Formats: sequence, structure tokens, C-alpha cells
Amino acid sequence: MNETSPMKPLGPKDFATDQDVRWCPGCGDYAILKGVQKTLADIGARPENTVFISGIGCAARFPYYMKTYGFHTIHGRAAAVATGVKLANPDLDLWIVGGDGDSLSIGANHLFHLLRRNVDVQYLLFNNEIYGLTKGQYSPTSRAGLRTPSSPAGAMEQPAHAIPFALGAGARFVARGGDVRIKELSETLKRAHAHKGASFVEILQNCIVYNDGAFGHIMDKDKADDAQIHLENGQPMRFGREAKKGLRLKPGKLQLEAVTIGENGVTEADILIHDETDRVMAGMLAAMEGPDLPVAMGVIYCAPTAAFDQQIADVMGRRNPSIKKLQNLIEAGHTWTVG
Amino acid sequence: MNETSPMKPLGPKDFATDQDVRWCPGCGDYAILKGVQKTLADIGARPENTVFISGIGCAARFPYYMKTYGFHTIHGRAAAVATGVKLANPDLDLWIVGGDGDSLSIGANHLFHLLRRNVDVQYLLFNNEIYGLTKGQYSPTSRAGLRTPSSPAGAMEQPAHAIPFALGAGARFVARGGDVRIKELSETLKRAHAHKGASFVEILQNCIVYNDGAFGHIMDKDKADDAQIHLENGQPMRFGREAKKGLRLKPGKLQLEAVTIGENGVTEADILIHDETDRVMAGMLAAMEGPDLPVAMGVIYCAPTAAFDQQIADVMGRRNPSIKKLQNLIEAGHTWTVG
Amino acid sequence: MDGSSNTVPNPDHSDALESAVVRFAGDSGDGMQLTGGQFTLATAVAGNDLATFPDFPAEIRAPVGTTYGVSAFQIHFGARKIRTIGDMVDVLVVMNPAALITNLNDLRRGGLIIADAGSFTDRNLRKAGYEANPLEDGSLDAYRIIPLDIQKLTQDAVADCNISNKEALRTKNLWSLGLVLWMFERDTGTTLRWLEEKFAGKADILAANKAALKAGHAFGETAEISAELPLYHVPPADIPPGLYRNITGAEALAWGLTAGCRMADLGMTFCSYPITPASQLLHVLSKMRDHDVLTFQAEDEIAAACAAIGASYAGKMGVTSSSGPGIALKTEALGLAIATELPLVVVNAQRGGPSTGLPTKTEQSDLFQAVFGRNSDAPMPVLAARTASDCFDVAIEAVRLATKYMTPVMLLTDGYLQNASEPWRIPDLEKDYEHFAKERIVTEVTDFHPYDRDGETLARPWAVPGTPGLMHRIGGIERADVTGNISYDPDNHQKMTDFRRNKILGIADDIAPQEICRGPEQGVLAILGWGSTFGPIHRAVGNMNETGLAVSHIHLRHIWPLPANLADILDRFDHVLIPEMNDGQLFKFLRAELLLEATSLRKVTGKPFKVHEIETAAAALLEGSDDE
Amino acid sequence: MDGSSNTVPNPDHSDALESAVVRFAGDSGDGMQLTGGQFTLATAVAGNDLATFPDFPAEIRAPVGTTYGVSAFQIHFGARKIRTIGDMVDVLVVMNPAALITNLNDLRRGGLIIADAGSFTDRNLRKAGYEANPLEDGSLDAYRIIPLDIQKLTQDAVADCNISNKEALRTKNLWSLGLVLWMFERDTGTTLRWLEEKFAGKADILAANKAALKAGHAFGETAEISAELPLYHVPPADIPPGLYRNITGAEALAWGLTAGCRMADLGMTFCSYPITPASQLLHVLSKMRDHDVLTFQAEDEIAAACAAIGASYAGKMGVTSSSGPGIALKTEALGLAIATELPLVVVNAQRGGPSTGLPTKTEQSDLFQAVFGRNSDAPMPVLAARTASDCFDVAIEAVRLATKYMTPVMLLTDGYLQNASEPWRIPDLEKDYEHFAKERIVTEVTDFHPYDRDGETLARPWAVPGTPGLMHRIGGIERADVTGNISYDPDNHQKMTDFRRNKILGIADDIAPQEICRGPEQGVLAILGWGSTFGPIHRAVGNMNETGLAVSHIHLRHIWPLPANLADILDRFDHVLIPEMNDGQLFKFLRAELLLEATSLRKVTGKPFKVHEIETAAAALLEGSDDE
Ligand SMILES: Cc1ncc(C[n+]2csc(CCOP(=O)(O)OP(=O)(O)O)c2C)c(N)n1
Ligand SMILES: Cc1ncc(C[n+]2csc(CCOP(=O)(O)OP(=O)(O)O)c2C)c(N)n1
Ligand code: SF4
Ligand code: SF4
Ligand SMILES: [Mg+2]
Ligand SMILES: [Mg+2]
Repeated sequence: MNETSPMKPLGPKDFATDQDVRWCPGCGDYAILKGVQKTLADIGARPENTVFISGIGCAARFPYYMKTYGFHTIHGRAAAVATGVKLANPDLDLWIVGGDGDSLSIGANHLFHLLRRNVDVQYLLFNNEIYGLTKGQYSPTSRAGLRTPSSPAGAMEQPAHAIPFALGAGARFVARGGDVRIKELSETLKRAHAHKGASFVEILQNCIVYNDGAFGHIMDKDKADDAQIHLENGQPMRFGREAKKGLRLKPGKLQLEAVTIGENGVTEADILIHDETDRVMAGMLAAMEGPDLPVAMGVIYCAPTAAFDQQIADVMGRRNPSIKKLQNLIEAGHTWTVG
Repeated sequence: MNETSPMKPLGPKDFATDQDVRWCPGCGDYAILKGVQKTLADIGARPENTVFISGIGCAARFPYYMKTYGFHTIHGRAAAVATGVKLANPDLDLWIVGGDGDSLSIGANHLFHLLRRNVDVQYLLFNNEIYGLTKGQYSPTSRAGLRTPSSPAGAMEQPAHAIPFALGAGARFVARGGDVRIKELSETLKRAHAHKGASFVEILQNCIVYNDGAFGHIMDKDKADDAQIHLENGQPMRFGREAKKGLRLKPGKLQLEAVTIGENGVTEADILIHDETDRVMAGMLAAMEGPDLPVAMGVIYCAPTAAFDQQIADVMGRRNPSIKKLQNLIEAGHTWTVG
Repeated sequence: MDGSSNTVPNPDHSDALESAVVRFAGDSGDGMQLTGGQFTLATAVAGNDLATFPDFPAEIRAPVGTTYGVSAFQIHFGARKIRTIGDMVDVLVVMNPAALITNLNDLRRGGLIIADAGSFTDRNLRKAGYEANPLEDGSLDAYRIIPLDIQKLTQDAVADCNISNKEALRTKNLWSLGLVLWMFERDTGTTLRWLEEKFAGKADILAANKAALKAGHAFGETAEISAELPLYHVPPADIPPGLYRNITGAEALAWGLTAGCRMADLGMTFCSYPITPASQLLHVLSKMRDHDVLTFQAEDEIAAACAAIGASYAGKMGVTSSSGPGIALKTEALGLAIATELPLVVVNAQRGGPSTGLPTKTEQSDLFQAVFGRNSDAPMPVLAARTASDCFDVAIEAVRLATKYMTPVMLLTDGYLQNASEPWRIPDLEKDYEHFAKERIVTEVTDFHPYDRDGETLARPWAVPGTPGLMHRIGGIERADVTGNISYDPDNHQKMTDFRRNKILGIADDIAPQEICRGPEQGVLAILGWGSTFGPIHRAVGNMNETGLAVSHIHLRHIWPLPANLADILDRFDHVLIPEMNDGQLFKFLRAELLLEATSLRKVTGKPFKVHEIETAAAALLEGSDDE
Repeated sequence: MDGSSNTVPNPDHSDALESAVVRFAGDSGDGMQLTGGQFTLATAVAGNDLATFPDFPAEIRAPVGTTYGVSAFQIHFGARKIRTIGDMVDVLVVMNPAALITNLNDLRRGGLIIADAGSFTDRNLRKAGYEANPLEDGSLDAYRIIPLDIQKLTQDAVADCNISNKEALRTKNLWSLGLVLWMFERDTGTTLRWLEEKFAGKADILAANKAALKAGHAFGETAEISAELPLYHVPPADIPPGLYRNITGAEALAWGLTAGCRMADLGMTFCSYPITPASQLLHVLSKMRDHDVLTFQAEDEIAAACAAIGASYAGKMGVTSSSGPGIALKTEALGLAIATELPLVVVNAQRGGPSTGLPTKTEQSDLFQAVFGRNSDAPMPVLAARTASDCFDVAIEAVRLATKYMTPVMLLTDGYLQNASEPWRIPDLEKDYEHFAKERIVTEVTDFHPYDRDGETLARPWAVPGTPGLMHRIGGIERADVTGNISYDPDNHQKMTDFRRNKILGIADDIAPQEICRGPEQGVLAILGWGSTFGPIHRAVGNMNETGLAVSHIHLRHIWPLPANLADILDRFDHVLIPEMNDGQLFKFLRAELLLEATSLRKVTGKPFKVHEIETAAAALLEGSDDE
């Protein structure tokens, strides 16, 4: 649809703008920015065809740092704006970036409908379990008990869970990544990009200023191996140092358990194979929060179906509208002549 | 907290106002109204302590017909208003009524957060898969392909599913009823009422004018037995005429299947027992949409946890605030005297 | 007085009426809208000018026979230009007691009631709140009543048709229509043709409907009571030659927006969430895919506004619509459109408020919201349509301004205009409109900057994603002049505020100067209106001019910015009367803008002005000024 | 001119200054807010009047050394009543080059710069955008510079303490504070006591902080360069006796709202969603559970407004707060509160716009939104606070009006007031306030009807769920007079519209008449302000009065309805000047209300007015009027 200039291979730096990046030093957002720039370079994205849309928040400053088209909209509404962009031009490659507040507090309704409608975008939710930009109030994903300026006695709400929410919303691609293992994140982002329809990726992100270490128990180097499991479709779900651990169903129950190969008679064959099209398993993987079970990383669920924008584009087709055609329309039906 | 007048037993009619009921003749809402009035009488509800809150829509006219306290608010915001009411007075018995548009389109974010926070209310979603009051546009629950004034070529969206949405939101009580079997609905409503925390009940409701028969394949007398399954905690999940059919897990799979006792070697013992605290099973039951599997009715999931409003009330406690105390506060800290 | 006064035979043509007002009223299930629509068509074909107004009940379908289930359709037609739906009804057709009790107030004394006496049963009388049968107890002595057992007459008429009794009863509206057509000397041809289309393939139903219609018509001529039945002659009006059709405001808006897009060579992305009385626009546009109109029913009004902004960002004409409460929800998003300077058309079909208010009733009380209702200094143009057909032209103007000035534009219509219909001389889209510039999207710019403004319009360039070389970033945080980068610089903020204000103010020089649409160019009294008060004001001024009173009518299309010459024009009059269906909003707004000392005439009842209400207020001012 | 002009030694007391302006500026991590806060306290204890203003960066914590990471704190203090934060800075303390480059503009010519020369490294100079070191290249010749290697001096001072080098460097702000305290003849006692509290249990850190503070103070007295260091004497101000504390607008609001609730004997349910600069109010109230204040952080602004409405419905004082864009989102809900006539207080902490705009900068551009920004005719009272401590009284007034008249009330504050602090004479809550009626909740009513109005206030009764016998239903659809049942009746709609308007208009008779707060009771020029422009206007008028110019200051607290006597008062002046931090909103509003011909002075830079800007505009008007 849009003509593109002759392809020349672009590197990650070709996707960086001249604007100074203004996150706090040490913020996890830096690594994610790098990861996204690398991903775009790797997939050979064309800057003129790529659009980043965000709401408001620290995470939402993202578009300013991407040398593509970018729209920093209003708090919570990125998904709605993006839907309009895709309806207007389904050929654009559209990435949405939002914080946990942006996406799951004020903006959760638009996210819900974007996922349900299956609009062909990549939605990256930077979850730092805090409102960063407004200086550290608890967010819908903050853990119960978290003390913040707006919850001096500890937050008293059951937190929202991004992945179960997305599954409940009917999302057809659901994945998780983190701000530390950038290579793995980049692989996940490539999968998200390749998926036609709404791809939802939760990215665990450290806010060094207001919620430092929120994911330490999952992301810290010494804990990561045991606390995370990296899913790969068609592969056994193994984790831990030397991949000695794995997931299986508790015998006779609809519950996962972590087992160690070689212990208690557990063999490699007992370990479940990851089938990313299995919605029930996706729900179980999404519910894993530690400490007994590792946190699922990578593509948890992927079961494509028709994308909304594409379906509409198909129905719209090429219409060749014209003033003449419109003249015919307004002259059709019951008319009469005077004089 | 509020003094109540000496108890005298009230009948369903004592809960009816003098206002003419203004739904279309034949609308499913009439039956639900009856069912709710009966439920209130059965549980011995006190009108002065009972509040009905709704948004806007046909369903949302409900409060005007209940001789209790009632607040007909604005489209989509009933859950938010109700949260404020419960924070102000957690002793009130609060029912929310909303249509599928009210609850899952404009109001889905508030519903999400109400369920996540676990505010102690009963949320009744009257799902007629259409916007009734605004004259028949498709709604988020309308099936793909439905032709309406705003979708003359058929709706092109993947529909939202109320129960999976509620589960994804973290709801701790999820049930389904219908506008035909009022006795069963009333039992479900009693369970909802008894549950402390947010109770979510989807009620399939026929809009005779704009979406007549949307649930015919489930609710019609001749189809109901095979198309519905009525869940009871601790009981085998059986259905069909003479309860000959039942649900079991497909051997070796995370999938339910409907089987007939006595056929293919299936015995009563093969039929799964309903455990309403099993979240994974709840997800599978929620996903049943026919035709292979029956639609789940009754309490699908119930796993209580602390209610938000009660938790806050506990922290607030009895404070005995006073001007004196406030005077002390403003005089505390760094002060100095002049003159 | 409009309507009623003129049914008194015109002195010049003693056998002819200058205009008449007919209202059909019955239960929601009685098919009154259809009856009215067919009568309208026959009347238009007979060469009358006309205006119509359907009055639906707020309830979807209230129980049969109740007052809140009454549905009515009014038509005012005549031998002259018709401006209003008529103050008072001349002929009232009622299908049941509830229809009578809810509509009687609007019947002029001496007016005619045709009542389906068969439906005046005890049960129905009680439901309507009558203690005795008004057709019999003398309480209607001030009117002429013709009670007919229409149910029975219809059943007899279709007795030979192969249909059920329920189906038979359903045709009683056609019987009534036949009768009224006869009374006004219209034939049944148009309706018969329409029935044939509608019931093609349902031979029995078709036959019954035709039979009922013909029977009603025949009844007028042959029935024994025909002597009692008046026969009205309303000769054709003297209206400009051309091809005509009936059009509602909602249709005119839909087509006008599309025409504007065609002129700008832009696809339209229309994003909306249903709400009365705006939904009609969504419905009409949903069927216009062939004209590159994509409609999106969003999850709420905020999403609708945001999606439309997204579509404009991506190079389409983004349009969103709602009514007052929904427009309120869009407020924050409109700020974004203003800040990012993207084209957008926002249609507000106003209704009674505040809050949910009176959803099915008309009001023009969102002027303040349109002009002032945003946080911060956030100016945007505001236009208002005056008649159903005017919606077409105003919609084109909205698209022109939005794209030329890179700005959201608010277009105000109201519940009355949305539903009311009037004959529309179908324009020649190629010849009758000055075509404005084709799409303003830039594709090749050397040294491109997203906030580099056009020297004349102050509009920024419209560079859309997908265009090589023009990648840029925009957003709601204050943008640096020229580059659009985030800027917290104090002087830049002042500069950008000035740009935003001046860009919109500059539009005043790009719009048609204000005209006086009726009456002398200067004098004692000008009646200044906006929006759908056009009809009653215009007729009132016409009536007063005819009696020799020097009164002028000025009607605003551009509320913001105001036409540059408005102050000068108003200066020429001693008094300015501002009638509004609100609590005095334009009145106050013009005080603020022009320090105008005017007189406010307010009506907040959910109903349009009656001509005599305006005449009375004008007369009071004229008398007052005699005293001086 | 405020601030700067007065640091020039006062002719009467050659050794004393009437007032001085000091600004501390450094990196976000340098602890400038803490330094400023401690200096403020010491100054208050020394008996000066003062005003302070923290200026945070918009970025949470930008990279060290960059200009957008600079954090500053300004204090204006003096021997007289201090009204503003000071136009120009007299003493600028900068901890790095970025702090210098971003703050130099505000330093008066001849002003003093104390710079941490140790941080003026090449790297930091480059980050700030300097090509050469300004401390050395002569570019600061217009000022007095005292470069000190504060880093080094601090390290030396704490060398004996048992702390890391990083920790040592963190105390350099205390060293600087010590020095500046010495310069202004304050002792270190207040700060030492505060340090002891803060670092109780951390003996090493405490020792280091104390050592740094004392070393800075001692340096002033003993260092070799002390001859260069000026010593300023600002004698105590003549302020009314009483117990004082420092208070920010946000604290004053929080306490005032709570005080209002206590006077009304109501619990408060405060529902909000974080947004700059309103969040502070949520934070303060979150800690006030003991005073029956329940805070709820909602999922968005709409939910916050709706939950507050729900709380009011259930018998608490529902309060919600936000800033412009968030208030926009609440619009529809406010319509519901107006329609259902429930008490509600809505706090708007205004910031720069439109859209996201300048979140951390101040502006007063939401007046239109407050008064007019709703669909339909939807009046509600609007109040505006003028100073940090005035927030307390205005908050009480808001609660009084909301509960007495059963109406939402809009309370306007702004980013400046939220963060600025000033000394506040702590009132006696029992004696200093006229206690308004206790809660207005009805419990026993014979023949109860939810829309039965009080004859005088027109307020409807407040009957809350849980009360036996008063069950009723309310909602947003138009309600019948008295019964509150749904009503589509035209006359009822007019009647209810009239009630809603008149109820709010009636408040004009229940509020304090407008006063002239400085200057003659009549004359050539009145300067009319609202909100946080109070300080600069008041000082400007004071300055002009001192030089013999007859100028008066009138400041509005009640924006809607306006005080009944306002027109009369304004009539007594030839000219009215209206300075506003917006594009002329009050100016336009008063044209609409009073047909007032005034002069508008607009400033939309995100910064408060400077005194001289107001003096200049006033002088121009006075000169103009001499010519006449
Ligand atoms: C309508 C509106 N409400 C509130 C805000 C204030 N606000 C800005 S960002 C934000 C939340 C930030 O949290 P999150 O989305 O998690 O992003 P983070 O800063 O943590 O990356 C809030 C409440 C706003 N800008 N607009
Ligand atoms: C802010 C706002 N937007 C839109 C509307 C119009 N509206 C009223 S009810 C409704 C949807 C009705 O559908 P649903 O909630 O499913 O209820 P039903 O009528 O089917 O019972 C809509 C769109 C409104 N009243 N307010
Ligand atoms: S506040 Fe937190 S999320 Fe925001 S930039 Fe700083 S570290 Fe990152
Ligand atoms: S429109 Fe449908 S849902 Fe509404 S009252 Fe009628 S039948 Fe019921
Ligand atoms: Mg966050
Ligand atoms: Mg519905």
C-alpha cells in the first residue's frame, strides 16, 4: 500500500531517535528499549511502516525514542487509538507500549476489547507493579500489602494478573518476558510480531526508584534458573540449572507440579510437552506465580484466528468511491420532480 | 449499623414498587424481576438495608421496580458507584444489575476492578446479546455475523464471554442462570447472596424485540435438557433427560467431553464430580458453549477470600473522630509561636 | 401562528388551505411511523412543501395501551415553504385512548379528532387514565370528533383475505391512512407501489394491506358519515424546480459527511457508540461502505473518539458522534486532537439533560460544552445545523475546516433535526459546491517538521504513517514549535497557546459572512437564532413581516469563531431577541464575545418552540420599544 | 518589584533587608528539596514571613547532571508579609553546571551565585551544554560568584565519620545549608534536631550529617574567603501573634476538607486516581484514617467520581480530586450528581494544558471547564483558593455548600498552590469557625419524597440507604418534582431546570459579600484576580499604593455564583485589570455575567506572574487613563 524506499539493512541504532532518553538511570525500560530496537533490526522492519503508540506513564515515553512513526496519546487510551490506526491502514506494523497502570487500570477496557476483537498489533505491557511517572502509588498489579504514598498501611486489593486477564479477554497470543534476559525477550517479540492478530506480551520491568526488586525473586541471576521456566512449543517444559526440573500434572488432578528428573522416580518422559495451542494448559501456566512453581516465560499461548482489521479490510475491499456514485445514492429511492 | 424495624416476614410483592413496569411485553426481564423479588423474600431481606444499583439500558431500569433503595446511575458505571456505596457503608446488601452492553462494553473496566477487588456485592449481568434500549445494535456478546442496524453485513467481532472474563478478572464467585427456569435462578441468586465478596451471575435473557431466540438452542423446553447442565457442588456433573449424560475428561487430555452412561462402557463412576473451588475446571466449564458440550448453569466457581470493603472497614475500625483530635493533628510537627 | 392558524381557509382561495398539520398517534405496535411516512410521501408527490416529526416513546415497547407506549408522527404540509412541524395540530388520528390523552393538548380548538372507537374499551380507557369514555361524555366538545370503529371496519375490509385475525388487525393503520389520504385529496398510488415492494412474495399479506388501504380511502367517499368528514384542499406549494426527496437530519448528515470526504478525496473512518438520538447516523453510515465509509462501533465513547483520532492520524477523515453525555466522555480525547492538531469531526446530536435527562426529547443545551467544555485553553470550531437538509451542507463545511486547519470541529445537531424530515432539493454534487482542495496529506517535504505551520492557515502538515522519510513523533505533552519535540519551555508554551488560538480565530475570515435571512437589513428588532430553532423563528418573522412589523431573522451557522461581521449586523438593530431551547447559552455567550445586550427567550421542555411563542416575545419587545 | 528590589539594603535600616529570595538548585539526587525545607523551617522560626516553591523536574529521575534532571527549591522571606515566591532570585546555590544554566535567568543582576566548583567537571559541563566553564570564562560578570569546592570541603568535614565515600558526598547539601544559614544569621539548631529524629538509630550517618552542617556554618565564619561572603540581615516580620506552622496547599486542602466534615459531623470518602499535581492530596488524606477519612484509589477518574457519588448517596461526604484532563473524564458523572442532587466536592488542581500539556507546571485555565464544561444546563458552585493556607478555608466552605444545598461543588486550586508552602497561623477549629449545621441526613420524615425541597435553600432531603421507611429510587433520567419518579413531562422538565438553576443562584445570598482586599474603595483602577495570582497582585498593589498610586485589589473566592455585590464594587472603578494564568477566561466570563468591560492580562507560560508584570500592566492603564 505504501511505497517503501529500497531496502537497506538497518541496525538497532537506526531505530534510535536523537532525543535524550529520560528514564531514571538503572530503569528496566532501557533494556527493553534496546531489545525492541534489536528486534526491529532483526526482523527487517521498515521505519516508515512501523508505528509505536502509547498512553501515558514512564513506559509510555517509549515512542519518543523510536525513529519510526510514534504517537504518545493519553492515559489508558493507546489501544483505542491504535484500533483506529489499524482500521484506517491495516498494512501498518503497530506496536503498543503501556505500563501496568496505563494498561490494566484506566485502560483495561480498551485492552480487553482490543484483545477480544483481535486487532493485529503487538501490545507490550511493561509491568513494574507501580505507578512510576506519578511517583510511586500502588498499581492494580501491586502485591497486597505494598506500602506506597497512597497505601501507607499497605495495599488492600487483590492484584490483577495480566496474563489471566488477557486469556479471559479472549487473547490468541499471550507471552511473557523480562527486562533482563534481552535475547529471550527479543525472541518472544519476534514471535509476537509474526502472529497475525493481537499479540499480548507482559514484560516484567524493574522500577528502580519506586519498586526496586519487585521481581527479584524471579529475575535475580541466582534465582532465575529455578524461578523461571522458558517455554518452547513442542518441547518438554523443563527448567532449573541444567534443566533438571520439569512440570507435570499432579496425578489425577488438574494441577501442575514441579518435579526433578531422577528424583522420586521421575523420568524425562513424565515432563509435559508445551502445546501453545492448549488454552486450558495456558490457563494453568499463567497461574504459576511461584514459589512452588516457576513463572512461565516465553510464548504461553498462541492460537491464531482472523484479525479484526483484516476482516474489515476484506469486506471493505477496493471500492473506488466517487462523487458520481454518491450522486447516484442520493438520487435513489423515492424522489419527485418539481417544476 | 442501621437500626431495622421489627422483622415481619415479607413476600415477593412487598418488594414491588407502584411504578408500572415498562419493558416490552414478553421480555425476559419480567421473569428475572419476579425471580429476584422471590429471592429477596426467601432470604428475608430487609428493604431498608437493600440497595439496587444499575447503569443504563433496559435491564438497568430494574431498580425502579424494587421497593428498596435504588440508584439508576449512568451507562457502565454501576460497579463504580456501588463500590463507593459499599465503602461508605459495608453493611448494606447491594445488588448491581446491568445489561451486556452496560457491563461488558462501556462498563467492563469497572466490572473488572470490582471483581478483582472482591467488593461484597451481587452483580447480575442480564445478557441478551444485544443493545436493547438503543434499539438493537449488536453488543460485545453478540455472535459474529449478527445483522443489526450497526452491522448490516453481520458483526465482525469475536464476542466477549462473560464468565471467562469474570474468571480472568479474578472473580471468586461465578455462576450462570437464565430467564426461564426461575426456581433454579433463584437458588443461584441465594448462593450469590450468601457469598461474601463479589458474586458474579450471568443471566441469559431473551430480548423478544431485537434478538428473539438468541438462546433458543439452550433454553427452549425441548432442547434445555440436553443443552444445559445444572451444576451442584460435590455432585456428579450429569445432564440430559433422566440425567443419562455426563461430563468427563477426555482420556489423557485437558478437555471435557460429554458421554452417555451405559454407552461405550461409560459408567456413573466415570462422571466428574463438580468441585466448585477448582479454578481450572471452572475455566473448562466456562468454555462450554455447545453444541458438543452443554452450557453450564448454576454455580461454576466459588472460592471465597477477603472482601475489599470488609477489609477496609476492619482497618478503619471505630475511630471516634473529633474536632479536638483534628486540632491536635494540625498542631503536631514543626510549629513556632509568634508574639 | 404556524399551522393551526392557516388551516382556517385562506381568504384568497376560499376553497384552499395554505397549510395543515396532521398527527397520527397510536400504540407503539400500531405502525404510526409507517403511516406517517407514507402520508408524507404522498403529500410530497402532490407537490406540497412539508416538515415531519416522529415522536417515539422512550420505552422500547411499553405494554400495549399505556400512555408511555404511545408513538406519534406529525406532518405539517402546505402551499408555501414549510418551516416548522406546526404549533398546533389540525387533524389528530388516534388509535386508542392513551394516544388521545397524550396528544389532545396539541390539538387546536375546533380541530378534528378521528378516533378508533373500537379500541376505547374499558380496559384501554383505564390504562390511559380515563374514568369515562371521552368520545361520549362531552369532554371533547371543543373539538370535532369522528369516532369510527376502525378495527371492525378493517376486519370487514380484509375478511376475504387469507390471513389471521392478528394480521388483519395489523392493517388498521393502512385503513386509517386511506381515509386521511382521501380527506386531503391524495391518491393511494404511492402507497400501493410501496406495499408491493415491501410485501413482495407475501401475496396474502400484500392483498390485505392493499384492501385495507383502499377500503379506508373508499370509506371517505362513500360512507354514510362522509358528510361529517371534511375534505381539505391544500394546493401545491411554489417551490423551486428540481429533483426532490425527503430527508431526515441523520441522513443528510451521513451523506454530507461522505460528500465532504469525497470532495477532499479522503476515506472516512466513522467511530461511534450507540446513543439516542445520535445512533441513527451510525446506522445510515454503516450501509455506505461503497463510498469508502468504514464504521466502527467502539466499546464506549472514549474509544470511539480515540479511534477516530487514530484514523485521522493514519490519514483518513476520522469522525465520531454522540449526544451530550457521550460527548462529555470524549472531552479528554478532544484535548488530544487539539494538542496534536489532527483533523476530526465530532457530531453532537443534543438531547435533554443534565445527565441521562430526556434521551428522546430535543434540546440545544450543549453550546457551552461545545465552546468552553474542555480543560485548559482548548479552542475548536463549532458549527450548528438549522434544518434537516442544512445538515448536509454543514457536514461538508465541517470536513473542509477540519482538514484545512488540522483541527477537530464540533458539529451540533439535535434530537429534533435527527428525526425530522423535510423535502430536499437534491444538489448536483459536482456543480453546486465549490470543491475544496483535495486531501492535504503531505508526502514529500524537504526538511520536514511536524509543527512547521502553513503561513496563512497556521495548519501543521499532515504526514501519515507509511510515508517514507516523514517519520516523526507527536503527543499530548506540549510540543516545541516547529519540531514537535517535547518542550517544557515557558515561552514556547505561550507561543503554542497563541498559535492554537489564532489558528481557530483565523477561520472567521474563511467563512461566509453572516446574512440576514429574512426581514429588513436594519431596524428595531432582530431575532437571532442557532440550530433547529430556525423553522419557528423564520415562520414567526415571516408572519410578522406580513402584518407589517419590521422584524429580522439572523441565524448562526458558525458559533465559533463567529462571523467577522456579526457585531456590525447586530449593531443595526435596537433589540436582539435570542430564542433558545436551553437556559440562555447563546445569549450569555454573545455577551461574552460581543458585550451584546440582548433579550433571552428560553424554553427547556424538550419540545421545539412554537411560532406563537416567538411572536409573543417579539411583540413584547416591539411594544416595549414603542414606549421609549 | 517583589524580592529582588528589596534586597538592596533598605534605606531606613542600612544593615537590614526587607526581604530576600534564595534558590537552591541541583541534581534530583542532590537533596535540594530537603535543603530548602530545612532552610524554610529555620527561617520561620527566626520570625520571618515567607513563601516557598519547589520546582521538581518532570522526569522522575533523569540521568545525573542533565538539565532536565535539575530540581530546585525557592524561598522568599522577609520582615514584612510575603505574598509571592519572589520575582528574581537574590542568592542562587547551584550544585552543578546544569543547575546553573537552567536557573541563571531568574537571578537578578548583581545577585550572588554559590557554586559547587568541584562538580564543574568537563563531563558535567558538557552534559549541561556549556562549552567553557562559566565560573572561569567571565560570562558571569554581571553577578557575584563564589565558587567553592563543596564536594571536597564536605569530604574533609566528614572524613572522620565511619561512612562510605558515596554516603559522604550525599551530605554536601547539608554543608551548603550550613553555609547559607550562616549567611542569613540563622543557627543550625532546628536542623540538628530534625537530623536527630530522622537518623535516629543510624549513628554514623547522623554524625556525618551533623558534621557537614556544622562545617558549612563554620566555614562562613572562619574561612579565608569569608570577606567575600556577604552577611544578610533580614529582621523578623511583624506578623500576628499565634501558633504557626508551614503548610502546603495540598495539606491545607486535606485538613480543610476534614475540618469541614468534622463540622458537618460526616465521615469522608475520598476517591481519586493519581495525577500530577493532584496526587499530593490523596497522599495526605491516606494517612488520616483516624479522622474518619477513608481513601480509595480508583481504577480511573470516572470510577473515582462515581464512587464518591456512591459514597455521598450512602451518607458520607464524597470527595474526588484530579487535574484538568482527569476532571474532563469526570464530566458525565458530575452531571449525574447534579441531576440526583447529591453533595460532592470535586477538587481540580489545575496544570498546563491542553491535553497532557505541562503536568508539572501551573496554570489556571480550567475556569471555563468548571463553570461551563458540562452537557446541558448543569450548574454547580465553583470556588477558588488563593493561597496555600486559604485552601483550608475554601475547603470548609465547599463542604458547607455541598451539604447545605445538596450539590456537587468544584474547588479550584493549581499546581503552584499544591506544592507551595507558607506559614499558617493555626486556627482554633472550635472558636474560629462558625459551625454549620450538623449532618443534614434525614431519618424520620412523614410523607417522605426524595425531591421535596427545602423552601429556603431548595435542597432536597438526604435520605440514605439503611434508613427504615425512606426507601426511594433516584436516577439520571429527569425526575418528577417532589416524587422523583421518572418523568418525561415537558412542564416538569422546565420546572426542574428552573429549580436546579435557582438553587445554585440562591447561594449568592449565603456567601460573604465581595471585599476589596487592598487599596481604596473606589477609584481609577481595580485589579481583579482569582486563585493563585493573589500573591503577585497583592504585592503589586501594595507596591503601587506605597508609591502613592491609587490601585485596588479585588480577589474572587466564589466564581459561581458570583458575590451579589460584585457588579456594584466593580462599578466604582474606571478600569478593571484581570491578570490570569490563562488565555483570558475570567475576563470573558465576567463580560458574560456582568457585561464588564475590563482589560485582560494573560500569561500562559506555566509560571506564576511576576509582580513587575502586573505593575507594568497596571501602570499602562493608569497612564492611558491620564490621557483621557
Ligand atoms: C487521565 C489521566 N489520569 C491520570 C494521569 C496521571 N498518570 C500518568 S501516568 C500514570 C500511571 C503510570 O503508571 P504505569 O502506567 O504503570 O506506567 P509507569 O510509569 O509505571 O511506566 C498516571 C496515573 C494522566 N496523565 N491522565
Ligand atoms: C454515556 C452513554 N453512552 C451511551 C448511552 C446509550 N445507551 C443506553 S443503554 C445502552 C446499551 C444497552 O444495552 P445493554 O447494556 O445490553 O442493556 P439492554 O438494553 O440490552 O438491557 C446504550 C448504548 C448512554 N445512555 N450513555
Ligand atoms: S520511576 Fe521507575 S519506571 Fe519510571 S523511569 Fe524511573 S525507574 Fe523507570
Ligand atoms: S428491547 Fe428487548 S431487552 Fe429491552 S425491554 Fe424490549 S424485549 Fe426487553
Ligand atoms: Mg507501572
Ligand atoms: Mg443487552
